[in-house]
Amino acid sequence: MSILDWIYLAIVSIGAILAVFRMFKGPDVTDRVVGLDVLTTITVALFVFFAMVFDRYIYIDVALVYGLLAFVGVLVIARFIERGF
Amino acid sequence: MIRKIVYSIFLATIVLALVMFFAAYPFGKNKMTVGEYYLNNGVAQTGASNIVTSVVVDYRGFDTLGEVSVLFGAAAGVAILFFVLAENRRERKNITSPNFVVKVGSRIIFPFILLFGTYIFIHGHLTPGGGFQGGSIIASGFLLLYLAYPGTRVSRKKLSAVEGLAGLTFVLLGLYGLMLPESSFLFNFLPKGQLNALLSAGILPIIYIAIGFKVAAEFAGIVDDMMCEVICRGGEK
Amino acid sequence: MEKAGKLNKYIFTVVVLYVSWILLTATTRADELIVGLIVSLLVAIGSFDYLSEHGLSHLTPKRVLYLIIYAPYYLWQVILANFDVAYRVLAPSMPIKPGIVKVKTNLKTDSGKLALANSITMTPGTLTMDVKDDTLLVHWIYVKDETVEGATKEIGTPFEKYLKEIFG
Amino acid sequence: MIYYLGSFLLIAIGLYAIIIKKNLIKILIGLNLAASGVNLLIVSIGYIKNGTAPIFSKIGINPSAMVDPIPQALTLTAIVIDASELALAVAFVVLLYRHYGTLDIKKIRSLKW
Amino acid sequence: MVNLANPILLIAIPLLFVFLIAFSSAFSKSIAKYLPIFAFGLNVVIAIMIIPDVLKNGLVIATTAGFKPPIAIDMVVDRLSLFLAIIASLLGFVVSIYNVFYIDEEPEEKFYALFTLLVAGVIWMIITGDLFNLFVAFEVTSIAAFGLVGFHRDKGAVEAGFKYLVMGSIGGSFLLVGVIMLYAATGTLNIVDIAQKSAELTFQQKFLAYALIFTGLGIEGALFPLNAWLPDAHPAAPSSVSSILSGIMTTAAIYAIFRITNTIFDYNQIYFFLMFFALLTLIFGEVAAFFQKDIKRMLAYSTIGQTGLFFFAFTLHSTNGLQGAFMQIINHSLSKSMLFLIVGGMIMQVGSRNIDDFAGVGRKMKVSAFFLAVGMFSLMGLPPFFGFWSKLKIIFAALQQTNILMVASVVIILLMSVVEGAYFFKLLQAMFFGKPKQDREIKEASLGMLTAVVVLGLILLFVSFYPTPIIDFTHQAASDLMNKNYINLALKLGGL
Amino acid sequence: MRLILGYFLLYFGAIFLFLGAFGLIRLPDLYTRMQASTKSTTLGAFASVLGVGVIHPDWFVKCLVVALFILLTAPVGSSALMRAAYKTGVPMTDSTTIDEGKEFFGEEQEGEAK
Amino acid sequence: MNMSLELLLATPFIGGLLTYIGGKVHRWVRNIFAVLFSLLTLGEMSLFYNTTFKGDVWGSLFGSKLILQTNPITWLFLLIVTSISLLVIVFSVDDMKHEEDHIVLDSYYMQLLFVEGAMIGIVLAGDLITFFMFWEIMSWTSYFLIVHGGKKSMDAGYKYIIMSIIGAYAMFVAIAMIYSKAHSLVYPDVALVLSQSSPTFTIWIIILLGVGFFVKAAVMPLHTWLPDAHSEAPSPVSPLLSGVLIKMGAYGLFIIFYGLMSANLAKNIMPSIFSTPVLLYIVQWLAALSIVLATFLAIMQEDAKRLLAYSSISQIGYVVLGLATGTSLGVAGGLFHALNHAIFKSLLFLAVGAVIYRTGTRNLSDLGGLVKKMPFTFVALVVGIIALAGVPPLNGFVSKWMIYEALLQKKEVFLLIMAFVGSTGAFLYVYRLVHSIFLGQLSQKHENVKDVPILMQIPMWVLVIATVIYGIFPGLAMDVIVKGMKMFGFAPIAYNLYGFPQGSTMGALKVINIASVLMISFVVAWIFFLLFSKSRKVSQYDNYAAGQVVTPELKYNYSFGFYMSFGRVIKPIFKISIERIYNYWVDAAKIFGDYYMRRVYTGNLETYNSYIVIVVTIAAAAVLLGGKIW
Ligand code: NA
Ligand code: NA
Repeated sequence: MSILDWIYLAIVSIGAILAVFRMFKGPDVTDRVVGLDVLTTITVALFVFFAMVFDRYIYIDVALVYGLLAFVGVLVIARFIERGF
Repeated sequence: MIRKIVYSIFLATIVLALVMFFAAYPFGKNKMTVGEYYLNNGVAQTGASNIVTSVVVDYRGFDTLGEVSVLFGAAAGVAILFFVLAENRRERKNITSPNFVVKVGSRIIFPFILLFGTYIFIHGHLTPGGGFQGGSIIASGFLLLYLAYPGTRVSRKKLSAVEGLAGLTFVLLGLYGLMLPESSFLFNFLPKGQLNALLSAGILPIIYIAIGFKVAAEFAGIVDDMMCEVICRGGEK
Repeated sequence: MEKAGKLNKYIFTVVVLYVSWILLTATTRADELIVGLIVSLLVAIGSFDYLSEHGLSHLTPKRVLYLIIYAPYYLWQVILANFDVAYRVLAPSMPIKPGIVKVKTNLKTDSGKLALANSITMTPGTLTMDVKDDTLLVHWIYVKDETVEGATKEIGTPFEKYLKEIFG
Repeated sequence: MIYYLGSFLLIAIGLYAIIIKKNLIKILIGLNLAASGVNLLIVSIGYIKNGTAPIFSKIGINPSAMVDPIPQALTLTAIVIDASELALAVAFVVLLYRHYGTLDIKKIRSLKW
Repeated sequence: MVNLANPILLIAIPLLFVFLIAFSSAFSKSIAKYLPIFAFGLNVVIAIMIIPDVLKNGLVIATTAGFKPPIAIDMVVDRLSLFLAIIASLLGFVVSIYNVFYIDEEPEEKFYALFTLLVAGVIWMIITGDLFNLFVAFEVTSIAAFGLVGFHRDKGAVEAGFKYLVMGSIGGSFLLVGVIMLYAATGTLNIVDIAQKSAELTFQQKFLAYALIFTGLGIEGALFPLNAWLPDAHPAAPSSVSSILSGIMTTAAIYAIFRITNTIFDYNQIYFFLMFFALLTLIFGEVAAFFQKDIKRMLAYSTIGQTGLFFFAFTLHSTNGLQGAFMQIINHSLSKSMLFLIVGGMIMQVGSRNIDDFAGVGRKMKVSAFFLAVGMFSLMGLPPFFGFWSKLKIIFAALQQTNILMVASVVIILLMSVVEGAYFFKLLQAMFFGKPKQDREIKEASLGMLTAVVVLGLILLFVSFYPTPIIDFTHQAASDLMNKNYINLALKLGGL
Repeated sequence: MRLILGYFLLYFGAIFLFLGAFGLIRLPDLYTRMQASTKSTTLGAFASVLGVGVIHPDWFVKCLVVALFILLTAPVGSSALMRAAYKTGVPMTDSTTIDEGKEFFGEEQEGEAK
Repeated sequence: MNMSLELLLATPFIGGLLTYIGGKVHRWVRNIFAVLFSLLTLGEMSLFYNTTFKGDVWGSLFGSKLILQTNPITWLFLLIVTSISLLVIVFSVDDMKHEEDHIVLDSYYMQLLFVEGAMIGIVLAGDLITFFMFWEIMSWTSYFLIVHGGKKSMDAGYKYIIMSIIGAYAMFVAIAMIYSKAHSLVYPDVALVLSQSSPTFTIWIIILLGVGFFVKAAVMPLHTWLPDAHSEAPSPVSPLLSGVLIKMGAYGLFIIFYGLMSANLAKNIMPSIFSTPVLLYIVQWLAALSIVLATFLAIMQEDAKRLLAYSSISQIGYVVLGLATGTSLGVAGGLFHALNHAIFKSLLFLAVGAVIYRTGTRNLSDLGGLVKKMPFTFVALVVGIIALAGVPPLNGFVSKWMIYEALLQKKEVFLLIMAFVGSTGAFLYVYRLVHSIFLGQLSQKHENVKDVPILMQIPMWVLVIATVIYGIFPGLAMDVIVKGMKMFGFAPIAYNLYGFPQGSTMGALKVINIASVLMISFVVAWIFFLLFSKSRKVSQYDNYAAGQVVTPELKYNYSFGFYMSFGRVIKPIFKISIERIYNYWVDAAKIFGDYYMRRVYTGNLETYNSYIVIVVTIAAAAVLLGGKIW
């Protein structure tokens, strides 16, 4: 990993931490889910980034699977929030 | 409060003991005997470039058969718990119609999800994905459909047929190995092919496809049951 | 745009899926192509009813051309939107004046309305909450015009002219 | 070692939730945390420094640079098992809620002794 | 020619039928009913075909994927695991017949699939030669059991199922951690291979792994105090399921403890430690059973007590003790399964699980009641039933060492046997001589259900009056275990 | 050249990923936070992934698939979430000027009740 | 003589099954089968008369041979078992007719034959496994016989089976301890090993086996099951229990004392009192206490069968007392009394059973004046009570007399006095029996009572004759007893057909001796009468002294509180009822168990989960402490 990669990682990680902060702080369930959603997107990006860093093409598939499942997850949660569980 | 403290101490004790145990087996050290064997011989013996797949489907394929069975058992259990006689089912009145964006978006993305899930389990022997991942992706597609159209239900009979057939394929492929001179369950009797080719690794992709279908059917079943519980709750005892 | 027949929709789905498969595998190896075709044919059986109601009629050259034109425009709007966000988030005064407004649309097809809704979501200061018939409910971070007509003009119209061509 | 510690902590937190929490959902979360801890532990066992995934996607990858594939396979199995258990558990919770009208574990004890 | 005497078929065939049930249910509902009978009928045949091989070589190893044991998972059958597998298959077969007439609640096909899966999982736990595979088998068994316990979906069933699920999951996680610790220490998952490679480790180095594995298996194996789910779950399940749960499933978990203790953790301290668990299990099971008003709950607690008894015999760590344990396992499996089947039929007639409502039932359901008495007598260890021989053996084995601890243990065992007699006789007495409470018409159970009961009963009577082959067989099985023939033969035959 | 463009895209993405998250913290109510996060993180991830595709040309197609996927799914999720928040009554910030949602959803709920 | 012991053992079991199956055909097939098979068993048994020793290996278990054997002593017990069983079955044919449920009756006969078979097994056993096995079979088969008697019999049966199990398990421990030393349970091997083992070990063996036998023989304080069980059981079963089954306890005592321990061994390892090993001496005292206390309790009973039941405890006391003397004479007396008691107690129970059969009650105060209605039963009962009281020339006399003589020779005065008191007390209660049932006023209800059918009379006739024969010709029994005792190392006793000649070990059986015993008894009885008749209180039911007009209602109640004055004297005995002590502890244990079980299985999942964590924590702590928690 080059220094450039490290810096990239640092910036994105701070973003991730902020998202986690929102996840824990709330105050509404929806806030937490939004935090989670942001975290998910960041994670997808990171997966692809790590694929590059470790030179493993196949990690991209992992990113895609993850992104897809997270997407469906958010929809499900949104639906349940609407119903009031 | 005392309870919390006491159990915290207990758990700390457990963690400490675990630390002590693992301190004796240093982190990040070299691989173990059997694992090393797989890395050195896996490609030659199974034809799968993804050694994890060769472990999951071939060397430890019997574990995977169990795993499939566990999932099957869970799906059946959920089906039992959420079972509602057809005549007892009643629509819930206060279901709000889903968001238009979700509705149409889900509908459009559904075919792609199916395709993508299939892609994942067909490439299971080449990439980190596999039958489980592919299957769950397909099931998530069904989940989306439920979100978009709360009234629809997947045909349970079709799901049963698919999961049954997929399971049968797995076991029968395994049993075929017993009829060969090697007389070994799950013996990889097909040609191994060229490394990294789609058609390689003998029976591994076939099994993974079967698993993919099975997992998809089972998760879809679970989703269907849960949705039915949410939407057409009924049959209370 | 008329609703298409089953076969029409099926072929359309196969085509779309096959293209996606090729993109996914990102290879032209024969085995992948053959398997991809088979998979597309099979998957389409189960899903052709969902992808689009209009089938192959999406694939007229004009529509495809408009799509190709629309893509960079959309992307540009997205980028603009982000600078807008950056400005609002980072500016110490935090210039926001949020509100929820209605926006009308002339688009008839579901896919068209969806595209409009998504476009609005991804572009400066607006986020579509729901669509009903010809009305979009939009959260606007800086409400410039509270009337339906005004909002429609501000938010919807720039995209509609392209989308009208693409989705009808 | 930090991974080990992390997994132990996950296990401990999970167990703590299982024992201390009264809400069924939280108990399930506890179960899943503990299970994740176990999975993390398994993966950590197979970790080697600078190791890569054991996939020969290109010619000439050195097997000795790869991590032990067994723990990965085991985790895969364990995850599916955990997911299955979780699905069933959720189903049980839904039915419990239907029967008892509460998610408080202390109130769900018609069977005792 | 296909060699049908392959232990792997004992698992593969039931699994095949599990999926067949799922598949067939898409087309016809009624086929599913009969498929488990075929599955376990075949299993019994195959198990019997394996007997000659096992008697000849002492051990049969079945490979998977065409690789030798440490590389791939293997199934290992020696005398001990074979006879347990036979019992499991047999119970599966008999109870499947019973099910056809007993289960009348939807969704039936799911029930049959899970039931078949449950028994398959039990057999799996018994014959697997791989530690992680054992965990998988454990989970297969558990998940099937969870679903089946909740089958009735009523308040009690759901609560019991949930409690069982939570405790079972915790157990599974502990078991898995234990297995992983051994993997970390040895780099292999094959039981024999681990036994070999961990030989140089000290007791203390391995103890935590053992404790975790023990805890995990002990939860399923009904050892006190890990067994609190059991008295809820066994009664809540349909009686045919209780029959399998009590009859062989807890036993399978205990068997796994036997096997792992014997191969990997064969230290005297451990046996000493286990003895406390055994005695506590015995005491709490029997005493609690005494106070029960619910007939199935009483039987469930009795299962705990019986488990304590044969686990105690195991902890004696002698050929005689093991033989006693194995004999008691046979006794308990046959008797307790039969009892649950009978009680299931009676509950159908009486419409209640309260013991008081069973007054006079014995005079109406004569065949059922007769075999109920036979089963209870055998569990109590009254001659001439098989339980007498096994209890005799256990006590003899215990008093081989005449130290005060053993004498105290024997006193406890016998005291608990008295307690057992107290509650069994109370029930029998009410059933045969009590005045019927209600004027509800009580008929004998249906012929199909009786068939299952009678088959088990006749087997029990047969081994009672002709125990010699079993005594000899269990003796050989016990000395195999003591001499570590499992390891020795696996090394010789398995190419480890 | 390729590397420069790639890393430019990566950093461009990273900054917006960060911004989106930062907006989550800074903005006053859920709705405005969602405005920020949806747009920024989507673009951030999109650019990031494409950046990788540029650096690794043989991966480009695959990266494009991922990027497009993000671009297409993100608005759907946000839309669903925001409607859910609105329907469950998550409060809006005080500076909110207009709220036509009541009317929009009101008819619908009536319509469904019959 | 080629009769096989297995066949003898198998006959009643096979017969039982066939009887049960026969019942499906017709009730008479069943009845005939039952009688035939018990007769057959008796016949087979009789073939072993004069067999001094015969042993068969019938199997092997855990490396120990299973043996059936016979010798004159076992023959004596076989005689008791098979003959009384036959008579009981014959008696049952009519007595049990009232039972409507034919399945219940079918299984009743089957169980009778099974109990007989089990007892034969016990007697024939040549090793402890066989012994114990049949012991247990006897316990549960006889349990089923007891609970045939209706609602109350269930509690009685329950108490019986639980105490039997406790007793049996005490034996079980002893047997297992022996096995661990000897690795064989064949009597000679056991005897050999016991002769080499430490005193403590031997004492434990005796105590543990003794508990088992005491329970079955109902020696105080382990007798509490007997009064209920024997009185609540169906009429024909009571003689089997009282006459035969409790003798198995006596047989067991004989086997351990003289078969396994051998008399001299017992002396070597223990201090002796009155030249009796201390353990045997304690047994003697327990037996003597049983004699006296049970006699008192019998006197107080209002229920005819209960009275006989307490009497059995007292009479078995004589048997055990005799067996525990350790001298040839005493042991012979004990064995002989076992036979005699079987005969006359069966006779008494059958006679009372006959009365119950006709009147439907066994409450003494409801009965009276039946002498004219049931003359034969009256005769049978009188013969029985004379024999029981030990009056010559009936059989009870000779055996009791031998026991007195043995005690006299050992100069155990206290025990002798207690034995006498028991005998005297017996007069009181047997008189009560005959008086309350047959003498006095006839109840109006019983105006139409007839004597019992012939099938019920025959067994009584047979027993009456036996009582007389063994009374006049004690040599018939002594022939077997002495021959058998020789095999156990006892010095032979000179005897002849009519009694004991001059110069035999026990001195001649002279009329003077008999007379003096009789005299003493009568004197004591008279003293009692004088002492207590003065202080007798007037009860409202006492139509002798109330001075009121005797109304019809009153006159039938005259026998209530017959020995009430006496009752006041022995009241303290009731107060410290052993049964109440047992019940107290059982209740305490139940409450304790219940409380703690509830605390463990709370129904709360959190608690259950924390158990798991605690177990793991303990293990973890053990690891952290270096594995040193044990
Ligand atoms: Na894979
Ligand atoms: Na688990």
